[in-house]
Amino acid sequence: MDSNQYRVLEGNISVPYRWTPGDIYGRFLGGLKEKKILGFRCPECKKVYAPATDICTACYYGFKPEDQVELPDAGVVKSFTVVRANLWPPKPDPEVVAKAIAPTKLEDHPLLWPPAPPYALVSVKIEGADTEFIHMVKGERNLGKLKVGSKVKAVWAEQREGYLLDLDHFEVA
Amino acid sequence: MGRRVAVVGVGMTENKSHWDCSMPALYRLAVTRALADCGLTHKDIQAVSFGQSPEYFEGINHPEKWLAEACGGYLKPVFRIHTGGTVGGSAAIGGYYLVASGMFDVVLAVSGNKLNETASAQIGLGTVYDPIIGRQFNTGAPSAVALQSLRYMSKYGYNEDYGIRAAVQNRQNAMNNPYAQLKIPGYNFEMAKSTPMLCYPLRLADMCPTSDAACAMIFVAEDRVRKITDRPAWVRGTAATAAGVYYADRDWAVPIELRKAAEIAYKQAGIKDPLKELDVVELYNAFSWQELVWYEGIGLCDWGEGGKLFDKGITAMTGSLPSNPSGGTLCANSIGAAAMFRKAEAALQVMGKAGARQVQGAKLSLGHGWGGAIQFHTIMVFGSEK
Amino acid sequence: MGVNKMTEIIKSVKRTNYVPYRWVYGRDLSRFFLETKNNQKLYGVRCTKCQKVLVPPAEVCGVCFAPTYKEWIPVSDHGVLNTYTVVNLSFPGQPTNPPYAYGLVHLDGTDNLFSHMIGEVEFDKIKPNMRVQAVWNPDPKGDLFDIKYFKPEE
Amino acid sequence: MERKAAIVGWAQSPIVERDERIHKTEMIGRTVQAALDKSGLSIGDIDTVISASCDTMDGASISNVFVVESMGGFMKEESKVEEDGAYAALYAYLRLLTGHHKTALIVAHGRVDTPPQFYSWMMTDPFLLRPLGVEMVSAFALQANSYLSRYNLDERPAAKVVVKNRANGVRNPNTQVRIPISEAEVLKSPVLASPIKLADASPRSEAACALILANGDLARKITPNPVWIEGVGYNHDLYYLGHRDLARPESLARAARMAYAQAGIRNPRKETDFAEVYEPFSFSELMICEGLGLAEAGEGRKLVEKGIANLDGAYPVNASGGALCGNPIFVAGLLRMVEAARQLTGQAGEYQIKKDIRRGLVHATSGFCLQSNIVYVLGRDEAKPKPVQARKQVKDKVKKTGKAAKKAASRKPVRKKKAGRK
Repeated sequence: MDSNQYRVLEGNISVPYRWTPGDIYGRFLGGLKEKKILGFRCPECKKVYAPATDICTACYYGFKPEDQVELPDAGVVKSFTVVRANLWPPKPDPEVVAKAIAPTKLEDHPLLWPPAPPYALVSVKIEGADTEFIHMVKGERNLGKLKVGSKVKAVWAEQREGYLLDLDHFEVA
Repeated sequence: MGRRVAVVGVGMTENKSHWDCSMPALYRLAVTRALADCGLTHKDIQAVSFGQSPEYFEGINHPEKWLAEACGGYLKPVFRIHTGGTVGGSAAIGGYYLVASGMFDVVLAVSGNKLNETASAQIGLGTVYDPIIGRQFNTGAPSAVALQSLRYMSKYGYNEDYGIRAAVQNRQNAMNNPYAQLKIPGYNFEMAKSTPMLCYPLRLADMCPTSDAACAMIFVAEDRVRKITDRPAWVRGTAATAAGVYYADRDWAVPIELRKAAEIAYKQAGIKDPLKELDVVELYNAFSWQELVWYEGIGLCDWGEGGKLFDKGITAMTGSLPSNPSGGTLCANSIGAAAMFRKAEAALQVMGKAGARQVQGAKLSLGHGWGGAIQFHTIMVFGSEK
Repeated sequence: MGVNKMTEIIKSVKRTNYVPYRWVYGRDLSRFFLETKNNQKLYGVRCTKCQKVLVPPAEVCGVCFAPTYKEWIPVSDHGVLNTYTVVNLSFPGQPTNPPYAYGLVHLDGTDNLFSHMIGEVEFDKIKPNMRVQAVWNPDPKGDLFDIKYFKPEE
Repeated sequence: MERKAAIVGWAQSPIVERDERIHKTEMIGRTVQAALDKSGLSIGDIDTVISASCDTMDGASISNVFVVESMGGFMKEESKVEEDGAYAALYAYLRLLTGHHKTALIVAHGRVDTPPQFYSWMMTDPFLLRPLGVEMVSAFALQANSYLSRYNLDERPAAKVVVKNRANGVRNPNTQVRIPISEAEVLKSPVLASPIKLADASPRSEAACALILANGDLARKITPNPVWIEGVGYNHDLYYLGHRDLARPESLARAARMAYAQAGIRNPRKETDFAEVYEPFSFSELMICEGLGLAEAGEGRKLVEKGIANLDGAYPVNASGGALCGNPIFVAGLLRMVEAARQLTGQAGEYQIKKDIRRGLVHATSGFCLQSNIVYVLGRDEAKPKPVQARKQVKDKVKKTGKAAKKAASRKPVRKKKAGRK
C-alpha cells in the first residue's frame, strides 16, 4: 500500500460543561464579580487560602461560608514565567464548535480557549494570604518590569460574570 | 493468598444533582462519612485508590490530581484506576490489593462522578465508541444496551414485560434506600409500561437516571480489623475480567467474561453453589434487562434461564437470594461511583448495617460492576466471617 | 474583613471544551476503507489459529491472541441482523438526528458482528435474524458511510 | 533481601514523533507479542494484564475498550491505571505480591492524536487554572523559575542536562531525538516560556511499551537474568500550584523514602549505581536528582557540572537519553523501567554503562510540576548477567509448571458455552 493511502480521520470532541463551583469556589467567583478577592481562613491552622479551595488539606477541614475573609487586590510575585511561544493550534471556527454541540447554544457555553501570548503566568501572594494565586500579567510594559518580588495590583475587567478572568490580569506596581 | 482484608467503613453520598456542591466537596462528603462510619480520621489513611470514569463527563483529565486532596490523599500514595463503568469496582479491588499485598494497612478506595457537570452524559459515553467505526451513530450507553437487551429477548423468547418487571422490582426496593435517586411512591408495572420508548426495546423505565455521587470504602488488614470494628465485611473473593469488542463469536447476550469473573471469585471464596450459598447480590443493572443477563453471568442459573429465575421470585426482597435491595443502578447511576455502590451495599449487608434495606442474617454477599462496551466486569464477594 | 453576606454565589461556570483530534486508521482499516471506496467490497482477515474471519479487520484475534494479517478475505455484503435498536433519544453533539435504527450485522462468511445503520424499512418491520444487505453510497469517501446503511434483503 | 517479583521481559516500539500509518492496536499488538517472544512466554502464561493509557490523548473515553484484545487481555483479569505505565507496573506488582497472580503483563501506549497541550490543559480545574490556559510548559516554567530563584541559579546547569541526555540519546536506537546539541545551542534556542527554551523541553512522541513481571520462583525459570523490584514508593502532592512549594517537590522525597525503606537503602548515592528518571523538562532532572537524594537541595547541578551523571561518570543519570530524547505520554515512565532493566542485564548496547552496576533507581512522574511521583529500586542478582538462553529451553521450563497447559484447557469450555448465532 502506498503511504499516501493511509487514512486519518480529523475530528473533535466538543463538550458543553456547566461546572458547579459549590459554596466556596462559588463565593470566590462571586467576589471577583464584585472586584473583591476573598480568602478563606482555616479555623484550625489559621492559614488563609486565597484563592478559595474547598478544604484545608493539612487539617482536612471543609471550609464554611463563615470562614470567608476579604483581602486586598494586591500582592507580591513569588514566581513567574513569560510565555512567548504560541503552543496551541489555531482557534477553531466558532461555526464548527457550534455545530458540534448543537442544540446547545455556543452563546450559553462560550468556547474555552487559552490566552494569546505574550503573557506571563505569575504566582502572586495576595497580602494577608498564606497561599499563592496563579494568574496572569499582561502587556509588554508590565512583562518587562516583572521580577520575583515585584508588587502587583489587580486590573479588573469591564464586563464581569463571576469567572476567573473577571480579574483580567495583574499589573506591576 | 495474600493477607486477609476487610472493609470496615463505607461512606456514600446521595445520588442526585448536587447543584450546591463542587467536585472536591462531593468527594470529601463521601470520605468523611466513611471515616465516621469506622471511627478513623484522615490521618489513619495510608494510601488512596482513586477511581473516576471517563474524563469527558466532567472535562477533567487526571481528576485525581485535583481531587485526591479532598479525599485525604495529601502527601500520600495515590493512583487512579479507570475502567469505565466498572471503575468503582476496579478502584475497590485496587484498594483490596493495596492492603492484601502487605504494602499498606489502612487504605481508602474512593470513586465518583458528577454527571450533571456536562450538558449530557451521553456525549461522554458516545466517545467510548471507536471514532472510525461506530461513533457515527452511537447514542451513548442506552443504544448499546438496547442491542444487548433485544438480543437477549429474541434469543430466549422473553417478552418485553420482563424488563419492565425487573425495573419495577428495583424501583420498589429503592424506596428503602436513602441514597437512591429514583424513588417513586406506588411505582408499578402500568406506570413503567406507559413511559416512552427511547431506544427500542428500552423505555424510559428501563433506564437508569443521571446522578452525581461519590462512594468511599475503607480496607483494613487482618490484624487491624478487630480494633476498629466488630462488624467487618471480609473480602472473600475478587475478580475483574475483560473481553473484547470485535472478537469472533461474540454474543452480546452471553457475557462469558462475567462468568469467568464469577468462577474466579467463587473459587477464592469457596463457593460451589452461588444460588444457595449467597445471601444477597448487588448487580450493576444500569438497564432493566441486564438484571436478568447478569443472573446468568454470575452463575445463578444457566444461560437463558434468567427470566425463569426472576419468575420464581427468588431475587425479590422476600425471596431466598434478594437482588439489589438498594434498588441497584437502575435507581441511581453516577457511573463512577455506581460499581462501588454495588460493592459497598454488598459489604453493608454482611456488616448488618444496611438499615431498611437489610437482608436479615446476610452472611455472604456479592457486588458486581459492569463497564466498557459491555465487556468489563468486576466482582467482589464479602463475608461476615473470614 | 469578616463575612460579607451580600456576595453573590456563582452557581455554575458554563464553557465549551473543544479538543481537536487526528485519529489514525492504520494499515488494516486504511485498506478496508480503500476497498469500500474504490471497489465497494468488504474484506475481512482470518485468524491464523482459529481460522475465524473478522470484519472489520483486527490486528490480532482477541480470542487466540494470534496474528490475523496473513490473509485478506473478501466477504459478502449480505448478512443476518443479529440485533438492532431504534434510537429516539437525543442529546447535544449527536452525530445523527434521531429517530434512526442501527444494529449488529453478522455478515455471511464472517465470525463476528459488524455495526451499521438500518434503512429503507419501517422501524416496526425490523426484526432480529432478518436477512439484510448493504446499500452502497454512490459518493464514497473512504469511511464507514461508504455503506449508507443495511436494508432488508431483496 | 527477599526476592518477590522481577521484570522478566519487555519490548517497546521505537519512539517516533508521529506515525499516521499505524493504528494503536497494531502498535500494541506487535509490542506485546515481541515482549512475549523475548521472554519465551505465550499469552496463556500471563495471569493478569494491567494497561495504562489516556482517554484525552486517544480521544476515546475508556481508552482500553478497543485495545484490550490487541494487548492480550481477552478473558483475563484485567484493569487499567490511568497514570504513567510505571504506576500500572506498581499495580501489577501488588497483584503478584498477593499470590493471586504469578505473571503480569503491563502495557502502555501513548499516541499524539491531539496536541499534548490539550492533555495537560484538560488536567486543570475549571475555576482557577483552566481560564489561564495553564498547560505543561508554562506550569513547569513557573516551577523552574521558583527553583532557580530559590537557589540563585542560572540556566546553564539545565542546559548541561540537555547536552548530556542528547549525547546519550544518540547511542539509543529506540529513541526519537538522536542529534547531539551543545550548551550554547541550548541557551540560544527559542524561548517557549521563560526559562524553558525549545531545547529544554521534551519532544512530542508516540510509542507503545510492554513489560512482563513474574513472581520470585517463576522469574528464575523464565530468565537467567531477572531484574528484581527491591522497593517501590509513590506519593502525591497538592494540586493547586499556589499551594505547594514548587522548588522542592515533597511528594518525590516521600516516594523515594518509601522505596528506599523497602530496599534497605540509607544512602542512595552510594548504594545504587545509576538512575533513569522521567524528566519532562531539563530543569526537572536537577530537581528530581535532588528529590531522590542523589544531591543536596539546590546542588543537583553538581551532578552535571562535574560529569558525575554522564554515561561514563560515577553515577550515570538517564544513560538512555531520558524523556528529553523521547517523551511518549503514559509510556515514558514505563520506558525508564525498561531502560534500567536493559542496563542491569547488560543489554543496553551502545549506551551500556561500563562500570559494574547492580542496582538502579527508576523514577516516573505525572501531573503538573512533579505533583505525583513514583520511585523504584531495581536490582539484579549478585552474579554478573548470564548469557541469554535459547528461547525454546526457557519455554519448556515454564511449561513444566503446567501453567500453559492448564490455561489452554480452561479456555476451551468457555468457548463451547456460547450458543450458536442465529
